[in-house]
Amino acid sequence: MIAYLFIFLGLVFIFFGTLGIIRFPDIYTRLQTSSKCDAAGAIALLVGLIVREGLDSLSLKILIILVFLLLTNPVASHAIARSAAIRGIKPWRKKKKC
Amino acid sequence: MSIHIPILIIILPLLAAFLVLLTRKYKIVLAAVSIITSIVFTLTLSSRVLSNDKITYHLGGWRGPLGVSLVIDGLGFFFSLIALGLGLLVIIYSIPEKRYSRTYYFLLLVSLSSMIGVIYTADIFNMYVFYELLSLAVYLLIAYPKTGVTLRASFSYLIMGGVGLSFFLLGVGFLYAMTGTLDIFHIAERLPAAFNSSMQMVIMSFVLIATGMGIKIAVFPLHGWLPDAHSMAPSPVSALLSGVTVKIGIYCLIRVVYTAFSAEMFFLINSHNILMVLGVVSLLFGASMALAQKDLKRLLAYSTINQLGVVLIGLGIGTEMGLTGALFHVLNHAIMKSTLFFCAGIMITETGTREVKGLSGFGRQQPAITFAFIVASLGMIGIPPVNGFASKWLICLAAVEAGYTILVVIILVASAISAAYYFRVIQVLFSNPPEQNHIPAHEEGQVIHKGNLFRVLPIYILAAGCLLLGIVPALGISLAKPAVSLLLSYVVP
Amino acid sequence: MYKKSVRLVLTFFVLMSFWLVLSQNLQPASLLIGALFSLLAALLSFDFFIKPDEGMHSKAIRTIWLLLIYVFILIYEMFLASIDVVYRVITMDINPEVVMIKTDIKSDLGIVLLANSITLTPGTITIDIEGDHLYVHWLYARTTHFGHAAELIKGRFEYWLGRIFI
Amino acid sequence: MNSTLPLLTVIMPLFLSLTVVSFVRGRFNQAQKLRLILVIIFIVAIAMACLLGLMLFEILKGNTIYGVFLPQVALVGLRLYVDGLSIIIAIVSFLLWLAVSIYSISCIKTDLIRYYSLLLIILGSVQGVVFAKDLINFYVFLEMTAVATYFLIIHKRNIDAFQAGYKYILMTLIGAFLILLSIILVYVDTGSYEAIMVTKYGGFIAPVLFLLGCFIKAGAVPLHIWLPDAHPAAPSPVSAFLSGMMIKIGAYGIIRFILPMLNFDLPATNLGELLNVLIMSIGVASMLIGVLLALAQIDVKRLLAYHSISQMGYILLGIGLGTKLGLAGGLYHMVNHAMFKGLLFLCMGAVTYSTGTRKLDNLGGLWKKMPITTSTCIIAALAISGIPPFNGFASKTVLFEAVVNYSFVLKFVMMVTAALTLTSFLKLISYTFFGEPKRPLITVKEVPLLMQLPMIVLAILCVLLGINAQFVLDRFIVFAITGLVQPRSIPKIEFWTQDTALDAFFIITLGFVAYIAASKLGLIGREKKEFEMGSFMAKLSKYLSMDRIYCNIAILIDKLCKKLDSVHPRDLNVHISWVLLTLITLFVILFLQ
Amino acid sequence: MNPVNISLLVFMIGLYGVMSKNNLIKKIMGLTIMNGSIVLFFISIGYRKGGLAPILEKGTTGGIPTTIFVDPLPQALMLTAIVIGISVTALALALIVKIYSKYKTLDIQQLSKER
Amino acid sequence: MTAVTIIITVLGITASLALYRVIFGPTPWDRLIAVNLISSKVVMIMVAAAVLFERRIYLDVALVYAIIGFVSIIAISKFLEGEDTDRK
Amino acid sequence: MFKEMKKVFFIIIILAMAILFILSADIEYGNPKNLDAANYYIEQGLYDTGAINLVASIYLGYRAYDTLIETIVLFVAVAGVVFCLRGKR
Amino acid sequence: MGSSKIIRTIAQKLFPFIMLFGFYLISNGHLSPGGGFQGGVVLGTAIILLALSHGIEQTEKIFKSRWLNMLEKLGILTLIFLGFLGIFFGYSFLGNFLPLGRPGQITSGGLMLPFNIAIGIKVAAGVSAIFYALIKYRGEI
Repeated sequence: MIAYLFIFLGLVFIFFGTLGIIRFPDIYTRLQTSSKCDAAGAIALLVGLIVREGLDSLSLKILIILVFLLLTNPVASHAIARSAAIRGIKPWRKKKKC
Repeated sequence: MSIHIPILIIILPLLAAFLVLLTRKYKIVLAAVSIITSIVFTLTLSSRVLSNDKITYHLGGWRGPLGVSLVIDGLGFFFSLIALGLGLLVIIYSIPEKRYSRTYYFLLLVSLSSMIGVIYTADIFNMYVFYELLSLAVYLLIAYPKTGVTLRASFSYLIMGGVGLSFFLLGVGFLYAMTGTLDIFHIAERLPAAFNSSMQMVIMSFVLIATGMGIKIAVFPLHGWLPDAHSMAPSPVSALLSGVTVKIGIYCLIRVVYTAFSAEMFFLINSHNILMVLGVVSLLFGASMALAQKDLKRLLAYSTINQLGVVLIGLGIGTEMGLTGALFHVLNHAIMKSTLFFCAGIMITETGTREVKGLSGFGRQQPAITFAFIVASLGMIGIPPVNGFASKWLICLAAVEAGYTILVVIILVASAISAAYYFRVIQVLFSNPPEQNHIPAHEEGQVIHKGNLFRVLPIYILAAGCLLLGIVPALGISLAKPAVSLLLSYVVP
Repeated sequence: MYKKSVRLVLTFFVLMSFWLVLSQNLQPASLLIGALFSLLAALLSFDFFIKPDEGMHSKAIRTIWLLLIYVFILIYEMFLASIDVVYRVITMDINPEVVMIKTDIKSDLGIVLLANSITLTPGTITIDIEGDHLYVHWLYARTTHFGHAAELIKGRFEYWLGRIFI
Repeated sequence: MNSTLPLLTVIMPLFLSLTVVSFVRGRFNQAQKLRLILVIIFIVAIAMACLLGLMLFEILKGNTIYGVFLPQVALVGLRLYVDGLSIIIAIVSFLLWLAVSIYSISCIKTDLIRYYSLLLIILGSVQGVVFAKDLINFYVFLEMTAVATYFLIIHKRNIDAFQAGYKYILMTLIGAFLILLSIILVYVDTGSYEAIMVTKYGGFIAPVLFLLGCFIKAGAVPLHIWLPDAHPAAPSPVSAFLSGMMIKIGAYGIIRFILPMLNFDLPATNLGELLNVLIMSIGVASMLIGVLLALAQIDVKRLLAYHSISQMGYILLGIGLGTKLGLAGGLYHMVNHAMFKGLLFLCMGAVTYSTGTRKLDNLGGLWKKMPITTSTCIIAALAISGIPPFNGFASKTVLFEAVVNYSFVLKFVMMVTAALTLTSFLKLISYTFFGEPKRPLITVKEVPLLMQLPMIVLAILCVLLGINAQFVLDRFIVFAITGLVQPRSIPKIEFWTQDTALDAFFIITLGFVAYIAASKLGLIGREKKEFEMGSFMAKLSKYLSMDRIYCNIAILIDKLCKKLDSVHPRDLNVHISWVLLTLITLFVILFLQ
Repeated sequence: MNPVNISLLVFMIGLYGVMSKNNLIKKIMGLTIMNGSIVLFFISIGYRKGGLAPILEKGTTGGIPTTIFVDPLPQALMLTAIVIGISVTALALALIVKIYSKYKTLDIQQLSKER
Repeated sequence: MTAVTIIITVLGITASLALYRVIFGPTPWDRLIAVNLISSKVVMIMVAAAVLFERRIYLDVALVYAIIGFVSIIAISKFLEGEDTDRK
Repeated sequence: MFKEMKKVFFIIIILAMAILFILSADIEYGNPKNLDAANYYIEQGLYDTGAINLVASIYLGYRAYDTLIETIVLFVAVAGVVFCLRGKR
Repeated sequence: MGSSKIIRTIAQKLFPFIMLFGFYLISNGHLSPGGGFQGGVVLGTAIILLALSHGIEQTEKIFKSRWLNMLEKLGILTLIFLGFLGIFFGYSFLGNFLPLGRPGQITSGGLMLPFNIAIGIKVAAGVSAIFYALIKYRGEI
């Protein structure tokens, strides 16, 4: 049950992360959602799957994948952001009221 | 050891290819020796093959539809002899050129052995793989000088060839879906049943395979890559391309059409007429395009399309005489066209130009080469003492016997046109050189090897072959006979 | 700091354990092949897998313990951040800014982990690193002040990472 | 009788030519080469004389000789067969060849090896053509002669030679392909390559195609355009051989392969009627048009070339009559024509050799400087016009006899043609050898001995053949056509009668009258050099020569190909779309079935 | 509408790319799409309803009904075909790089104008 | 079975939503972000399938996919930096 | 000019798609025939080659020859790339 | 040269694991959905990652391109040699002359393990050689 709860949470995160990608105005803000929600969603989902499976050889491998995702996701976001910044993409700014 | 000969014929040049990459000094020796070994191995099989025996070799010991097996029959033997023999001559011809590094010989050996692989394999997917290997090697060989035009020609060949082989692979997929096997002979057994149940798929696979191989053969509407590739490539490569590589496409077409789609199906879907129409169209097209060319090698390239039309007509007629003529013409065209390209290579290096007009005075400089050129081009036109006549004669006879007199008229008209363009070249060869004493240009650092034995020897051999086969055509016909009897046994059940 | 051999052996054992997790097979042949390949991979990569000057503050066990605590804090923060982002996705209430912050951590690995943590947590991603300065994109900038922003962004991470790495 | 003799006659020259090519090249200087070539010509002369003599001896006994070589290996093997007709033409060709090659020794200075090896090849292949037993051998040797002749024509390597050679080879190859098509049709219809099989063919396509091929070879009128270019462009000895022998091959082909279809005193068949009329009308057309065009020429060799066309007309007319007498006359005229036309070309070659020009305008008054050339040339000119003591008279008399039985108008046409021939030769001789010598011709000398010798020999032959006409006709010509039409009952011809003398007198008178009239009226175009544009004769010669039609066809084809080349896309995308279109088309075709 | 049809359609889309795009790299992309569609085609002709990937895992080795696995042969073939596709693509890209450095353009129309 | 269906369907839907960015993304980086997202979705689908179908072979596939996706993202972002970055 | 060409290409490709779609409409999916070889592989592959990955058993066992050639294809491609890009730019 | 510190450090730490995973795929090809080609590609990916993050010169210190080329040829020669060994031991070309082990073991495939290793090394070298060639032609990373 708790496994499915985790999985559900993960799916929700992932869904909103994707939604954010579509709704947000520029690259950096989109990266915000993609990095955070994706990572959080992946953690939740995979932990849910680990819990469902129980601790055995399969879940060890899932753990490896999880760690890999956690390590690479921010790096990939960083790489994208950096290349965009180097090419001179200016961040979107909210128009000040006054 | 003797049962392993079929695989050794394929593998030894391949092994030598990699060894060539490891040595620096002995590259030519290795290449030549490995090809000679393959030829010798092939010849040891000749007595068995020519008595209509079929030599089978199961790779890894997995027989039948499970694994890949090699089958050497008359047809394969015929084509493999052409490929190996010409390959040896191409290697000899390229010896004096110092530009050709290890990579060149590597690619040459790989392409030759993959040709043999295509020819000997009985597995249609394996055929595809080998064909892809052959194509890659050939793309690279065309691009070997790395000048702009060669790269462009190679690229357009790559695109067209890629499309063609994709078609072929899709056709193989349909065949597999219908029969559940990849062995050509098993496909032939099972296809009639499949034909009754799902005719559409059979036709689809036939059309796909025929179109794919048509691109490789360069019949008329599918020829887009040929003029550039054949004319821009270095001369020995052009000879290889025009002499052998195109013939491998013909081999595949024959194998698939006659062996896999055997007998009734072949007649039912009326593919004879398709082959014939394609042949006629490319015959006339090649001839008239060649007449308009100013560039020597481009002229020869279009002439290839012309001659392939003759071969396709012979195949389309499909009687015994027609098939004999077609196969014999394959042999003859291989010999003659390589002679012409070899000669053209020497002419271009000597005179420093590719234009036909610029060749004036060559006949006086090198009469022997000119003689070989004349002999080969007479064969191309179909003038008797040279070999092209005999095969055209057979094809014409077969056409009339089958009731297609108009085909003969077309072939003769095309021959007349080809006479027009070949004699245009010949008269330029004999004309006096222009007044100014021009120094032969060194094209991209090419070194002129006037009368180098290695350059001239293959030309002499090939020209002698032209004359020999023309005077004694029975030699070639007896070589083609087992193949024809094999094909006929499929055509006429 | 560490000798070559130590680093090699350490790398080898890490890789060997990874191999065991992957192959889940205790037959001698598999172990042998795994050991061979691990050795090969270790030989090729030990030089930068563990840098010579890459040291820890304290004992290994304590480090692992701290690391675990850090990970749990990270995950907690991440969930908070994600919920925050989900909220902002729905409302579109954003005010992005780029700010520069300075960190006190010297070790490369520490800085990198800090940057990654920043990327994974509240509304911030690291755009670039120069020396010990981090350029951070902030989804909902509450301030653009140098020190204040640093406090808000680095949060607890720098403390924990500072305890783990030099 | 089975024998290797014909085989040797065919193979030996070919083999010797190979020897010449492979051993002499680049190893000797000019003089050594010449010596070697002399030796080889000597060998060939002796050997061929022996071989031909032996065969002639055998055949005169009433036998025929056949020889088979490589029966299994080649396509059908080399199968040779010698009868009276073949041996006569072979001997004539050998004699002419000998004269020509001796003449060439002094005449030809460049590319000796190529020249002589090609001459040897031509000798061998001409023998092969006349000895061929079946169609395929005939075709093979025909093509060999065509190609070898092409290389002789372009021997001078100037632009005229190349253009003429190009025209020649294309026309000849088209003719050969027509013959090839006919042979294929015949083979498929009857299943055999035997010579007689053309006549056994059911329909009329194959014989007509064969006939057309032979016409092209023979230079008959609508298909003659290669001839007036090729003969002047070739070196003089070559054009002597061309005109004397090569164009006879066409006539030989007709005699050998088509003859049994013609109506030889048999009940007429439709096809035979048709072919008769075809050959005869072509013969008459060639006769008249050839001679008319010859009148208008100012280039000596071109003039002779048009006369060749005209004389071929006589021969074709004789064959086409479909009577034994006509055939005998045609054959006889073939032999004679070889003699006097060869002689004429050799003479003109000598003139050209000495003076370096071929234009009538630049010549004149040579008779003092070159007496032998002048005298032989006059003999030949008289012979070709059919003036009594010479051989042309004899054969023309036979032809007149044959024609009279058919229609008197034809005989009159023939006589007019002969008169016009005389006219044009009067023009040629008077302007070349008589009159005022032009200034650059002061230093002209007589040609070397080796060039005089063949001319003298041929002139003597002309005279001998004319004087002994009765003997030659009865002993050889009638004998030659024995195998073909059983001419035991050939009508007796009286050569020296009042009628023939009257004919000759008529010809001479008409010729002189025409010459005088024409030169007064300016119709033969020497004084005004070329005819002016738009004048009557210029138009006539333009339309009659028919060069235009062929040129237009060639230009049309060339333009079409160029257009195709420019239309043909170089874009890769289009080619790929063609691939797809092919795929679609194939699908549609196969599924609509 | 099943994977077989779809793969054929994708094949044609790839062919359209090869045919109509002027950029050389896009042409190569078209070839890659064709290759991918062929892979899809082969895999789908080898598929049988409810079949599993043909890897026998622990406990499934003995006496299993053959119908639970899909046909492994097309998959093995496709491994080969994929590698070949990669090879062709790599070669084509190298050629393109070289062509670009010679002509400074990737447009096939401009390339065909250059001599 | 239902769990499988739900998880895979939701992940698939999100992946195809991200496809919107791939197609209409104004800049290459937007597309890159979306591709990154899709690749991580695919990894998750594979893991879920592995657990729920009890076939461990998918895990290896997922790991390979994750590795290649990561490296390709790095490579493409590096490519998008352009050539002149090094001279900075 | 080229815009029109593109339209033509589009029409051609739509035509080809339509034809292929019509022709392949009745191809059965998920129910292949002639599975004797496939079933042999599934039943006997493990005993013949000892690989529990049946694809590998075909790839490296039954059809190892294909694999060998495929590797050579890759090698040729690599050699080609290295060859093409070698030397000065 | 190179990339930002984050990418570099992470690449350093991930590199041995990716490499080992590649070796795992290679050597367990007949037991899992791996194989020589897939493992080789992963190995090549590892090298590419290193080259992307550290620049080509740093990478060439570890993986020299001459060695890679040699390894590539060596891989294919090994394959052909193994094929010939099949002939030598009395089977056909490419015949499996090693004994088959118990199913599920790493040695169960007989000749498959050496095949896989040869292919894997060849592919890894090939992929990285392509990458090297393309990168070097373009210039520096």
